[in-house]
Amino acid sequence: AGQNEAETSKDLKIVLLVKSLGNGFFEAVADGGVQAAEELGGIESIYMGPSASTAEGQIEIIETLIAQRVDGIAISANDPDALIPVTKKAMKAGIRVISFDSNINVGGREVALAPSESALIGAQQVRLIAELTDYKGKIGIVSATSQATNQNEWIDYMYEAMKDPAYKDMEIVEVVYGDDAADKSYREAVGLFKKYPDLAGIISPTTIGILASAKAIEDEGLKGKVQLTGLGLPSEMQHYIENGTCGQMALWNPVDLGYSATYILARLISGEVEGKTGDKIDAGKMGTITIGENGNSIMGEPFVFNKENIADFASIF
Amino acid sequence: MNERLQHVSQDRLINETNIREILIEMVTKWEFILILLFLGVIIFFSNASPYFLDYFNMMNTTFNFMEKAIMALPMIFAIMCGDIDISIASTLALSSFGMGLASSMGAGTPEIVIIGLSIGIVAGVFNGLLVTGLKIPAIAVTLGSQSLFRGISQAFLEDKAFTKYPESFGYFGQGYVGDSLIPFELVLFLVLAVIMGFLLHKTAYGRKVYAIGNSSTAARFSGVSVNRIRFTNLVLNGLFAGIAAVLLTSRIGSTRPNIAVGWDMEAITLVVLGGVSIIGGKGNIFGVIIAVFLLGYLKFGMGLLNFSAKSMIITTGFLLIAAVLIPEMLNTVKAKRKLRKQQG
Amino acid sequence: MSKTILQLKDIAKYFPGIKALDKVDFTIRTGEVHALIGENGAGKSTLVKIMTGVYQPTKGKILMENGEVQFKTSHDAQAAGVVAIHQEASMFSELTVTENIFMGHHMRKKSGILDWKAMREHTSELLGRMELDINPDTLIKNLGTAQRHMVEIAKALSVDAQLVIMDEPTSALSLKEVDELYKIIRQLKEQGKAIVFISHKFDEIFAICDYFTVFRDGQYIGEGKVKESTVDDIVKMMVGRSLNQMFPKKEANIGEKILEIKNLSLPGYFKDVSFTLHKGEILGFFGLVGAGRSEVMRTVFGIDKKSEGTILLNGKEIHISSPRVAMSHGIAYVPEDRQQQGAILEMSLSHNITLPQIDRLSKFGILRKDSEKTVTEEFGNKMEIKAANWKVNANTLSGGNQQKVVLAKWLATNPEILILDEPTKGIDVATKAAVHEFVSEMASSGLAVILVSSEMPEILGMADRTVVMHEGRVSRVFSREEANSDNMILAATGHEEGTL
Amino acid sequence: MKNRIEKILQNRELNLGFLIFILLIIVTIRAPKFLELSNVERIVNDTAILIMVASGQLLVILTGGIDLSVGSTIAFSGMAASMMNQYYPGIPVYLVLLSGILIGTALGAFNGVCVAFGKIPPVITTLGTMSIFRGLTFVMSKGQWVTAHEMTESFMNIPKGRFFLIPNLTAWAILICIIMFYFIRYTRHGREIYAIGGNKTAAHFVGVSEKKVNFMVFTILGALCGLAGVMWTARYAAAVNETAAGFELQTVAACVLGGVSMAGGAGALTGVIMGSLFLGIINNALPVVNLSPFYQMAIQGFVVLTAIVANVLMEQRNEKQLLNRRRQ
Ligand SMILES: Nc1ncnc2c1ncn2[C@@H]1O[C@H](COP(=O)(O)OP(=O)(O)OP(=O)(O)O)[C@@H](O)[C@H]1O
Ligand SMILES: Nc1ncnc2c1ncn2[C@@H]1O[C@H](COP(=O)(O)OP(=O)(O)OP(=O)(O)O)[C@@H](O)[C@H]1O
Ligand SMILES: [Mg+2]
Ligand SMILES: [Mg+2]
Repeated sequence: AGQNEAETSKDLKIVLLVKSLGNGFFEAVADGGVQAAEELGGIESIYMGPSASTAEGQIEIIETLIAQRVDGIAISANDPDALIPVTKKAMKAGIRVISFDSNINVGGREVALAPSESALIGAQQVRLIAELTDYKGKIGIVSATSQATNQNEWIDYMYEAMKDPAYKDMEIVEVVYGDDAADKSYREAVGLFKKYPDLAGIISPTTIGILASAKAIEDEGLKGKVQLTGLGLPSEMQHYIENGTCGQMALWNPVDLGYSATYILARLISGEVEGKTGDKIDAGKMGTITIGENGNSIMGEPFVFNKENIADFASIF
Repeated sequence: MNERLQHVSQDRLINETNIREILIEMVTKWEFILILLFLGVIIFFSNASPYFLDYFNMMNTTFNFMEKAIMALPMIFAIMCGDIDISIASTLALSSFGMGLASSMGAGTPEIVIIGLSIGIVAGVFNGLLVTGLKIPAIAVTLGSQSLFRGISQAFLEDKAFTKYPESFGYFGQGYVGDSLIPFELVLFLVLAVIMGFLLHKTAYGRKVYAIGNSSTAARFSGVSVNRIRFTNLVLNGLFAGIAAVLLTSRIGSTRPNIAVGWDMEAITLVVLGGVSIIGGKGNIFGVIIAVFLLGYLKFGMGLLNFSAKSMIITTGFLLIAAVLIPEMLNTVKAKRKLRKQQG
Repeated sequence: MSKTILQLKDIAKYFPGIKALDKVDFTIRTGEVHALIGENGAGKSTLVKIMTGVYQPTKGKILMENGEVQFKTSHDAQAAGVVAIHQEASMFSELTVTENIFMGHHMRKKSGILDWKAMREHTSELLGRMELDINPDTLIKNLGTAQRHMVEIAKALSVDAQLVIMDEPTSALSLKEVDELYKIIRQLKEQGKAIVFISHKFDEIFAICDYFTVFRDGQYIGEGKVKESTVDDIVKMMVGRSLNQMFPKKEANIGEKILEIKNLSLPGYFKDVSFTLHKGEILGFFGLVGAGRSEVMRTVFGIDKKSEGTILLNGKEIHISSPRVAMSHGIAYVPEDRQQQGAILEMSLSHNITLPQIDRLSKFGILRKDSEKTVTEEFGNKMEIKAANWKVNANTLSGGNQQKVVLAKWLATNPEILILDEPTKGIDVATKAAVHEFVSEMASSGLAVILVSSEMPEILGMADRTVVMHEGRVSRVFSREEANSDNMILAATGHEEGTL
Repeated sequence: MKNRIEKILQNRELNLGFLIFILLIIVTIRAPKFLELSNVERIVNDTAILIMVASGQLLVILTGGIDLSVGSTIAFSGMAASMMNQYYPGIPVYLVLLSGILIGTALGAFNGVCVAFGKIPPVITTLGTMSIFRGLTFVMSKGQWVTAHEMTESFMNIPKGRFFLIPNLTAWAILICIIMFYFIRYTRHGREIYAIGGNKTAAHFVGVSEKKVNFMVFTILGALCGLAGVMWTARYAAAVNETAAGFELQTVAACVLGGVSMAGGAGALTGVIMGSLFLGIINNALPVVNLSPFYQMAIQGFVVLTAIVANVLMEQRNEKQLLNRRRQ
């Protein structure tokens, strides 16, 4: 990037800082950022992330971004609190900071762009598995790390949603953590089968978790016996959706996410909006995004993928 | 030289008062290579990015690597004695947990700090006892305590976090000295570096560390209490991990069990890059200090040019190897030249 | 009949900073035991390493029957029929005797896989021939020092060599094994093989060698037939001057009792060891290697922890829990193994010499260069250490000079009780005499000395009283008058029960 | 008599076996299903990869070195093989497997060259290549993953399926162990590893080349990592950039538990196998015993430490007995 310093310098620098590099989801987010930048023009969209998904790694990057005096940073945070001091510093240095996907707590950003309302996601996950297990049976959850903010938030809402009488015959028996490692997630999934021989379904709201769980179900010959849903990338899950191991799963469009984040930042920087509650932001093809209570804003309902539509999306993200 | 030493008949010795010899001697010094690399980094990046050679930035970026640098200091001593501590990052996590707990129960800044440091010491004592008391290799012990320490904080903290710290506590990791632009962390590191450097190079303790590193048996036979020193080294590692815990916790104003994951290896990298011999017995503090700033500013520079994090770790890797390879090769050349000279 | 088997022409070996060998000519003939003699640092071991391909000569050539040869590795040398027993301990302590003997030239089946059965048989056959009662499957670490060295010898014999080089093979052997070694050497001689024998002990040279070559400062000095020469001739060639007497024993004025040991025991090493030591006395400790003398001394010095027994210093019981404590009571211990225990090879001479009292030489734990310098020079010079300067590492010194460094570092602590464990092991005559003179001087000035030695003449020459140990027990204590080689050997081999 | 005690002293494996036994009892009390044949089979299968790599790590540690880059080597060769399979599904799978192994070998050889000829201490070399190989994995994959639908069935079947009742993965591990055992015990090169680790000077005297041995052990370990890489990605049907992160410490732990001396020169394959199994049991037990997942890490650390300590204590006791028997 630095090579063409000269002619890009007049462009606005907008950075998409993601949890970690080497993850299809965020690669797609980056594409969205570029799209938006091209539409808006005069924007250099920069994609960055630490090599491992740690808050410390992101802090290091933000420090250098402050030094570079970039114009805006959109962060998918590895930790909702740890980044606050440094993002405050950034904002003091005149950089506009928002968070997206995995958010920073109030005070650490101006706008928090949730891909969708956590309540919605939780409820939807439960609904999806319920449809697969026709509303009865034991459900296990294979999550990412025990510290993963948004997973934890969604899981809380899943418990909430379970209170609905429609799910009276279902129960979430346990939450296990695969630490976003294929082998550990796989072992944990198998552990669930062993502990609950009558397990009806697994919800895995994390991309590597749902992959490993699918593989485990397949290897243990439980396809059809143990249902699977969660949040996964079509391009990565196509195989298991098509062969029925995973009946259906949900995800918002990461491209749109990066796209909207870039738009919001651009608008903040240009001063068209201040980011107050109630502000309406024109986010190009995404329509208008409304900023709600203390900067939270929602993009829309997570999209559901199944046998029918998976192929079309697999090619996109 | 004195009269007795003449015993080695002169024609048998090759004297080294030749200026070129001295030059080569210097060039083959590890620290020299590091300094060259360091200057290289500075020069390259100040040309590559307008933001690099900026006083505020130069100072400010040190926030990113001071905690690791501080943990590297006592690691020098452990590695010198042929030990190693791969549990320091977990110690950091444990002591950060302790501080969070204390502050959540309403402790004030002084108490929090004291608790942080004490937990560090306790962890160090734990390792030290197992290593010296039961004669288990340090790598084996700390391999276990690595999971144990972090595990404990996770067991209690679960998926929650401590985020309430007193306002004043923020100073350690975010504050500047007076109204200058010099981070407190940087000053603290330099002070500690001077202290540890003095300890290593100017005190009996340091001399004994060198002795143990070269031959712990012979050291023991010379009346050096080997175990006491190795024990102290590990406790120092714990203590400094505690110091780092104070700084980092204060800097990010919160505590989670996964704080500072993988920092043990980063600290060890600094020590090794600094020219401390893993086999023990060789190394000095200056090398490590240079290594700290070399790596720190390299990362900063690459960050300014928006290099991907992956290309950074690749560079670090090569740097590590190069920093050993270059002096090694130069030394071979030197030895060859010497012999050729002898043959006249 | 005896023909030249190996010839060195104008050999030179340079190490950075020093010419270990220069313009060396050396000829070895079959059916002959050729003594290689020289002071410490003369270059003997270096020559050995060149003849066995461990080092490559900087200059010069090696000739054998059919022309010039070049030994890139010791494999090449072995293939050409040259093997050596090196001065440095070269055993793999975690491996079995069998494996140690065959490492580097394992026997293999036709299929190419190792033939352990054959090697094992060969080993026990070999050990049998050397009348050694050792199980081929024992790990070296469980062997006694002497046994280890015999295994080293067996290792050399396991290859069918034309030339066997022995670099100070007897330094850790006791008389029984030495006799065994002589027998082996004679056998080899009869088989028409050539032997190069390096030793600082003249009795050995005159007992077993036919011919000798003398080196000094890395250069060839001269050679001759052993029968036609006297010790003095050889010494002159070695040192360049003739020596005053070997054991300059001063008349001891024994003072009051300073140290008393009562029923000291260390399971596995020694049991019920009791003895007393007086000011100004030189107390000899004799025994076969492996008798446990070192362990007794190590326990007194606080390195090994005693299981039972009491130690009294000036009548008061003291508890020596560590070398530091021992040193604080004025005890100094010069260990037997200079490579592992004595010197710190990678450290400079001056740092080596000051290490034991580094605390005393520093103020508030801070080093004081000046006081280090004075101590180093005073005692370094006293011991006449040969080195380029005080900053060179100990490992660039020859075996003997390393030993001098170790002596210097302990004398520097001005002890009241000085324990010397094989202090002259591998030390040349000149140095040896110097050490002896030194020791008796110290003694006469009131220092209490314990002298552990496996060298009968040394004990007889130096000791006022001698404790003889056998299999970890004190078998008898001799006064200077009653001591003679015969009854000491008997006691050492346990044939005579001691009267304490 | 004395010899028998020495035998006990020599095989630390006995102690470890005892510890494994205790561990199994404790786990089974909490989760009776744990000892079902099917489950035992899966545990062994799940540990197979660790066993393969740890047995290679053994060789390196025997020389007194250590290889911290195994995790990254596995990731790189796994990713390379998977991408090969993704872009050229036509290539027969055994060729893919082979090239995976070759790639691993190459990376291992690179370590070997640095250590043997560059005279760079193993820790430094592999600390460096740990980052380099991991970084290159990312560069090669452009951050993308290779997942099930991009892999051919036959590729994913490499570790799957059975070879005479034995699961393939396990069969591979057994094969490796046999070869390793033979290599270590019955070949010159195998023994020379012990020589270098035991006493370098002595090894030099008997003409054992330190360079050669160092290069050899790292290359072998590299090859094993290559194999492990293919197995890993095929088994989980996912080649990601973080594959096997931190695995190096697992392999070292397996060796430490197996009583291998970190100083080099002493250690046995059987010990390493048992050490690996010990870890494998913990890894598979923790998910099934009913404990808060938040306790897992602490328990893992605690159990490993206890095992190491117990191991040492038992040895020291044997040591003492041996001494007491002598000279009494
Ligand atoms: N590896 C080395 N590097 C530098 N100098 C060396 C090395 N090895 C030997 N020397 C020097 O070469 C000279 C000869 O050493 P060598 O060991 O051959 O003496 P030596 O005759 O065997 O003495 P001793 O009787 O004590 O064994 C000594 O001055 C020693 O310092
Ligand atoms: N019977 C034995 N079995 C096993 N090891 C033994 C035996 N005897 C002695 N040792 C080992 O040998 C050493 C004792 O021999 P060492 O040579 O130190 O005794 P020493 O009488 O002091 O001999 P030196 O004459 O060298 O002083 C100890 O380290 C011990 O481990
Ligand atoms: Mg010699
Ligand atoms: Mg002894």
